[in-house]
Amino acid sequence: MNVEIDPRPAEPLLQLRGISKRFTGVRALDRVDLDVRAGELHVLFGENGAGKSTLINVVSGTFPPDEGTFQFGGEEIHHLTPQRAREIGISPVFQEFSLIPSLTVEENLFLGREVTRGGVLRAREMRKRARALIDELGFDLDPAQRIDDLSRAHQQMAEIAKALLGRVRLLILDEPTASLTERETGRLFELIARLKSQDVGLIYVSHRMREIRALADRVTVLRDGRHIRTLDAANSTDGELVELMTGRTIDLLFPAIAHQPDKVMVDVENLTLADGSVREVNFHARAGEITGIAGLVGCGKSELIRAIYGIERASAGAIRIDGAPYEFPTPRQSLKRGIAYFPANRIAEGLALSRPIRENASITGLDLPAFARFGVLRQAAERVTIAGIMEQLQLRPPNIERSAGALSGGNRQKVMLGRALTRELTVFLFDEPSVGIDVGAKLEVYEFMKRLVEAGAAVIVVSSELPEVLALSNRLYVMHQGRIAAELTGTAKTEQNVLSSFFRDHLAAEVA
Amino acid sequence: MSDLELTVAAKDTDRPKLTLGRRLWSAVLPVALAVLLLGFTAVDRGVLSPANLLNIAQQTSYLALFAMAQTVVILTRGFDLALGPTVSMVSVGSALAMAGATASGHGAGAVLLAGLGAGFALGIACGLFNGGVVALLGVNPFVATLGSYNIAIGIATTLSAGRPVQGVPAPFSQIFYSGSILGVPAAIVITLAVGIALHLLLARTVFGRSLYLIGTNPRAAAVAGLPVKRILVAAYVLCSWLAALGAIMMTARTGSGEPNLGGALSLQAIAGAVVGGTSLAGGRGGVGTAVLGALFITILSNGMNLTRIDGYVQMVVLGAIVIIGVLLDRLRQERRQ
Amino acid sequence: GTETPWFPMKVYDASSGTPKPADYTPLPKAEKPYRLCVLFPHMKDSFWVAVAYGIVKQADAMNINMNLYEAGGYENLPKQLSQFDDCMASGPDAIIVGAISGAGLSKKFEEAKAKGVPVVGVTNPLPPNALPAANYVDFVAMGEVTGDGLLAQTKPGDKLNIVTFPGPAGSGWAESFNEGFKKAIAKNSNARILAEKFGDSGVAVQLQLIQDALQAYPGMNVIWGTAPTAEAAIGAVAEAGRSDLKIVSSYENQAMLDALNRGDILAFATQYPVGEGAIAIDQAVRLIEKKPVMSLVQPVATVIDKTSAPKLQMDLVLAPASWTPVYSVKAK
Amino acid sequence: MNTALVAAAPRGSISLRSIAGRIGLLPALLVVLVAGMSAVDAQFYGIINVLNILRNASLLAIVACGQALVIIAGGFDLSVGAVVALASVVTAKTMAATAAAFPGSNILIIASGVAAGLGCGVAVGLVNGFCVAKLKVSGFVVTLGTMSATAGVGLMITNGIPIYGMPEIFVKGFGRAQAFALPTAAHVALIVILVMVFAQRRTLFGRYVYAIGGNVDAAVVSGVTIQRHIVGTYLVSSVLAALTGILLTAQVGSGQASFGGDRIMLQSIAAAVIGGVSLRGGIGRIEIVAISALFLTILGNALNLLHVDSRLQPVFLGVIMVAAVALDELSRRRKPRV
Ligand SMILES: Nc1ncnc2c1ncn2[C@@H]1O[C@H](COP(=O)(O)OP(=O)(O)OP(=O)(O)O)[C@@H](O)[C@H]1O
Ligand SMILES: Nc1ncnc2c1ncn2[C@@H]1O[C@H](COP(=O)(O)OP(=O)(O)OP(=O)(O)O)[C@@H](O)[C@H]1O
Ligand SMILES: [Mg+2]
Ligand SMILES: [Mg+2]
Repeated sequence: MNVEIDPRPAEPLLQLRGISKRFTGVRALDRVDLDVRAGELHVLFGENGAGKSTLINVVSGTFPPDEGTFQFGGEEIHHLTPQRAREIGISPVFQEFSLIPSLTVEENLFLGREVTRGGVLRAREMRKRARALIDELGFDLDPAQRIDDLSRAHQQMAEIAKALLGRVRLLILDEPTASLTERETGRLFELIARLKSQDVGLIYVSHRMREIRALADRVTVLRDGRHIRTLDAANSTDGELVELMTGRTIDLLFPAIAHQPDKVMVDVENLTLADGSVREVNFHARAGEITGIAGLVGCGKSELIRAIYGIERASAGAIRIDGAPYEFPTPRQSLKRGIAYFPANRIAEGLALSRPIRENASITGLDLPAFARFGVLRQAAERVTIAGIMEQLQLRPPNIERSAGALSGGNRQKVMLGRALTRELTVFLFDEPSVGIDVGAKLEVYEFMKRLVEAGAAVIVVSSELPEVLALSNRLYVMHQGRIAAELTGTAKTEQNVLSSFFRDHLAAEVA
Repeated sequence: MSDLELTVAAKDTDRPKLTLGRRLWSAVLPVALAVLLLGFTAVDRGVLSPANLLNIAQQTSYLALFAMAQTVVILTRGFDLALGPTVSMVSVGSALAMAGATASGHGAGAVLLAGLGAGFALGIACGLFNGGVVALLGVNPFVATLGSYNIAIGIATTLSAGRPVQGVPAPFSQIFYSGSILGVPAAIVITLAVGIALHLLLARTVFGRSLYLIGTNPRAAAVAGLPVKRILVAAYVLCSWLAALGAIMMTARTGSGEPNLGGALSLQAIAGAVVGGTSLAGGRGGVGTAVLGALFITILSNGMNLTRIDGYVQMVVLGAIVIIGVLLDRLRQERRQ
Repeated sequence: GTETPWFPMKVYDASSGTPKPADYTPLPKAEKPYRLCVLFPHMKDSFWVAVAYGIVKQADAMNINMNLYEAGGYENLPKQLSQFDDCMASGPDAIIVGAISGAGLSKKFEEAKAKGVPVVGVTNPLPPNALPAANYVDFVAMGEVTGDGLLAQTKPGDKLNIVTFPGPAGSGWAESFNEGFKKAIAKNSNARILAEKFGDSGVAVQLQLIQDALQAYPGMNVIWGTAPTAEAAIGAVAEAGRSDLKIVSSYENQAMLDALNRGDILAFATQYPVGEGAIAIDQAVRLIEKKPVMSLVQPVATVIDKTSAPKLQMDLVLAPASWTPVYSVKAK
Repeated sequence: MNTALVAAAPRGSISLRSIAGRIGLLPALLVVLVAGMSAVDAQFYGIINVLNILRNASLLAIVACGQALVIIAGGFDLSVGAVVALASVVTAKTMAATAAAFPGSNILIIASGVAAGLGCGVAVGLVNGFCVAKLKVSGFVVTLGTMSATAGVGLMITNGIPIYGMPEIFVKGFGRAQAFALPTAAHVALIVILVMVFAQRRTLFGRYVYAIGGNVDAAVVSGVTIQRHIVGTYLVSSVLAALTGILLTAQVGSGQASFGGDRIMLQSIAAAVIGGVSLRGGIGRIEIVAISALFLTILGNALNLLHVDSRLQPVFLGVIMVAAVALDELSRRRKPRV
């Protein structure tokens, strides 16, 4: 690891006092204080839109704060720029990646700090160092691959590796595990432990209570841009944290869902996709139950449901919806047949960010008489309907004329969910439904699914977060390298069994 | 540093409460226009005369129509380089059709129909080609419409043998050019009507809404089940149809089919749209921006003509003022944050 | 410059339909300092600068106000229409038009007539009787003159294999020149047109066309085309080592004159553009003052070759090199 | 790395796909075109024709390289045509003036002319870059404005009348000269392309141009200085356009304001886009752009050699252009990624 060790400073590594930051009409940060010590992992905890990412952007020099003081390593810092931040050892891993899609992993790792001689790049040197770093981190990442050829999980790894290149004194991780699976998460945690022992300070943002429990030394709770309290992780309970975060008590358990498996709504037979990411898959989902799909990164689980919805091309096999063959799926046809899909990437595939929430929510219903007659929009009806739906989903802030881009992650997900309520649907395909959304919002999404299943819909959940799929689904498929490796029901549906299906081949190979 | 802030800030479309200062800023382009007009008037009284104002309105109506046509496709992140040659082709085609119909002894009504039919058919064919190549073959709009640009030029000059096509009947010019309603010349009436219709189409229909959504995020629009390809084709057809309408109005204005009529129009129309505030990145703009941009460019060149600014100096001034105008507009948006 | 007076100038009076030789002499002075608008297709070559020169000199001499607008090129008919409207809005006593397309401006001419503003056509051809007064050579006839000039310099029995480069397709004038030239060439059975290559009349575009034609038609021995064509051809021909090739230009500019003097080209045609400009001003004043006017003046287009060049009255063909275009003239 | 834990090995097809995806179909189409033309018409591979093609392709390629750089950084340069014209006029005018002041000192005359021409490129490039990077006006509008203004200045200087009076040696010894069987323009283009390819692949500037075009926000937070590099792209584009203007001037033997126009601007963008440069920024390779310039030039030459009616030539050109790009698009069509 290329981490140089500084002698432990007497005072906190990072000391923020009275930091404020305003955006249009929003006070994203309101006189926030924060101390991070060397060698500690400091969790920032708060609802979507509480100001965590904004604070991180201030610390890493992306935004100048409107007011407040900033000390790092005992020194007062003014006019921090991203370059300067990296020079003094502040290294951020952003929630929205800071990667250039058309460049390779290695080019991205060194972006802004290339090794050069007289303006000429030293490619070999950089490749060597990139490879060494990636090997050391234990990531399964090819430095020569282009970012836009990678899955989101691999992009996340690249983003992490990028932050660890060079001398790091403060590492900032904004929801780093949101798209990682068990194995990578494990790697990351090992790494974090190592960094802590080397006196690196860490700021960590996550909505996963399990992680916070496992990692945190101290937790700072933010609410509505204000600093609520900083507490020792050891002396606080989950319930306490959530209460501080939301201002109310929330039951943190997964909702109990009464599955009543009925007729087969989605039936997939021998499905193989044109790009080979899914091969000869047999799979079905019934009305009245949640069908889960778990699997490692790149196993093809997303592609499977995307093929059903019609955004991946199948080369062989058959799909039947409610018993009727469904030959050439397209999103429009799927919606007409009552199938909805909720993409994992809400920025690239979900929302038109600069358009109003109202338009984003009604987009899937524009062919219905409720929203348009003879191609002419019924704007009043639309406003009423969408406002109602958004109220039901408790959108915050509740103004549906704001642009979707101004919303926090959880609220963006609510806009997506709102689409499902604009029309009659029977099959719901969720791809990573809880990525990036806060604990409260997660529970709302789970409640939403619960209502759907109990109303008799077929719900399919694809997720990398094992506890989530295990708790939600009635039946769980485990995918491995494009094929179904196992189907688990009832008592067989345990974490142990899932993990062993993940790795079965590898273990077999190793034995052989 | 401020780059990021800017790009991020620009995404926000919130409508904050309008204070007086903000209200002034939000109207910066119209205000700049007024200042321009007054400046020109100081040099030459004639600029603000009713006759010249009507003249400005009439000239604007053509450019505005073409800028609106471009706006439709620019909203979807495209543009139509072939608009100018489409105008030439339609002009020649409709004039030939009318000359032919007249020669074979048809009545005035049939002749008019032949002209309109041929003109609109050519326009729609052009739009189908552009839309088909862009949406179905996935060729980017620049190459697709540069291709049809060449094709339309070839067809226009071949059909006409390079000469103006005579034989545009008087009633045709009567209706689309010299006629007037309540003293308002035909070109202004038509453009106003088309502008209002187009505004309603963009703001009030599923098609219009889809254009904005597709321009803002094409992938998301497709995933949300919008028939993206069909809408793209329709957008290009609408653009070319509007160009054909403009071509017919201009043919009525010239009284002949002109193989070079559209020569420099493609860029001028894009400039009109963009100067008015339409974003080439898609999803932002409308009839208002197109009209504003067309008005800006027309007033500028009219004023320079009336105040006798030398030909090539005009080009320099125009270039500088276009940049300044758009700069002001950008500052306005920044102010709004 | 030379001190030879421009007038009387030899022209054809085509008012009655059949051209008759005549001498043109303008009025000495205008009665009042009228306001005139002048519209040009462009001012991008020495040809139109020459017309402008005639206009400015004559406007000065007759003591009238003149403003000149140029549309920036033959692709800008809509701009010329707008300029016509702008002119009308400024309330002129008369308008002089070098039309991008005579047919294309016909509605404007009707409007001006309805408002009682006299319009004079200059240099570029117009539909018959479109205007109360005009002066331009018949482009077809001028093309024919160049053809005749070429044939006159050809020894009997010599084979002529010609590629024509008339200018931009769709411009109207290019087509007319070409037609006239072909008409003249048809008189000689030894002359053959191999191809007609239309293209923008810029040197760079013409150069590529010529280079390609040299390859595509190895038998070509005559290049006939616009002045930029000839200009480009000189270099291309020298480079290809084809000193046998004859180059003829369909109109005049400074480069043609120099090239002719160097012996690089065989001939070019001229229509005395300076004279045209000057006559247009006089025609306009006569129309305003309701004095008798020759309604269609055709300058005598002639072909200039090495022998006739010294006799040429240069200041009727081109503006002096020292002259910079002026866009407006104020009466004293 | 623990090999046992590789969850999914990268699929074999990725490398094949990326080779096809990155080079594209264009070189293959070029080969087909050249082979077809050679079979049909012996004139095509005649030495003079080849030289003509190379010279014209070189001129286009030089402008297109600069244009490509601007587009890769996410911009647009509409002013290149006007710069070609202005540089030509200014070069010729300066040479004529210097020749009048210091007759006979050819080196001084040529140096001053070339410097003045390139100076025009620098000036326009800086104005473009400043307005885009500092004033944050969109590149399209800025260069639209400077296109009009630059063309206006060029015409004001000349009134469209060609400027003569350059030393003979500049025309004969440079513009129309050949060395190692290649025209001067081809040598210049070769150097430009090599330097640009090197810059693109091996220098910080090239890397940052990709980064800025690929994702500005990410480039900013990664500590890339944006403004300087954007100014750089416009500067390079304008200087290369000026260089083309000078080469054309040397070749034709006079300074002409008619060299520019929309034509060369549209052609340069077309060459870049057909050469695989993405108008959305971040993607594109100079060597393919050069191939595309060659392709377009040969296409025009072929239509002339095949005696296609010149009024119908645009129709063929348009169809082939669209077809080539459509084929390319279909061949590299890849699955959308999340
Ligand atoms: N660029 C911006 N322009 C306008 N408002 C913004 C911008 N960035 C953030 N906000 C607003 O600032 C507030 C804080 O946002 P921030 O992204 O910091 O939240 P967060 O705590 O990171 O949420 P999440 O858990 O969803 O990532 C939110 O109300 C958000 O809408
Ligand atoms: N090791 C790898 N290197 C590069 N690309 C990979 C690798 N593994 C998978 N991919 C690419 O990623 C795609 C699938 O990845 P993706 O992560 O979306 O799958 P997934 O099963 O949906 O997983 P998840 O739901 O966790 O995202 C495959 O098409 C493949 O091209
Ligand atoms: Mg966040
Ligand atoms: Mg996935």
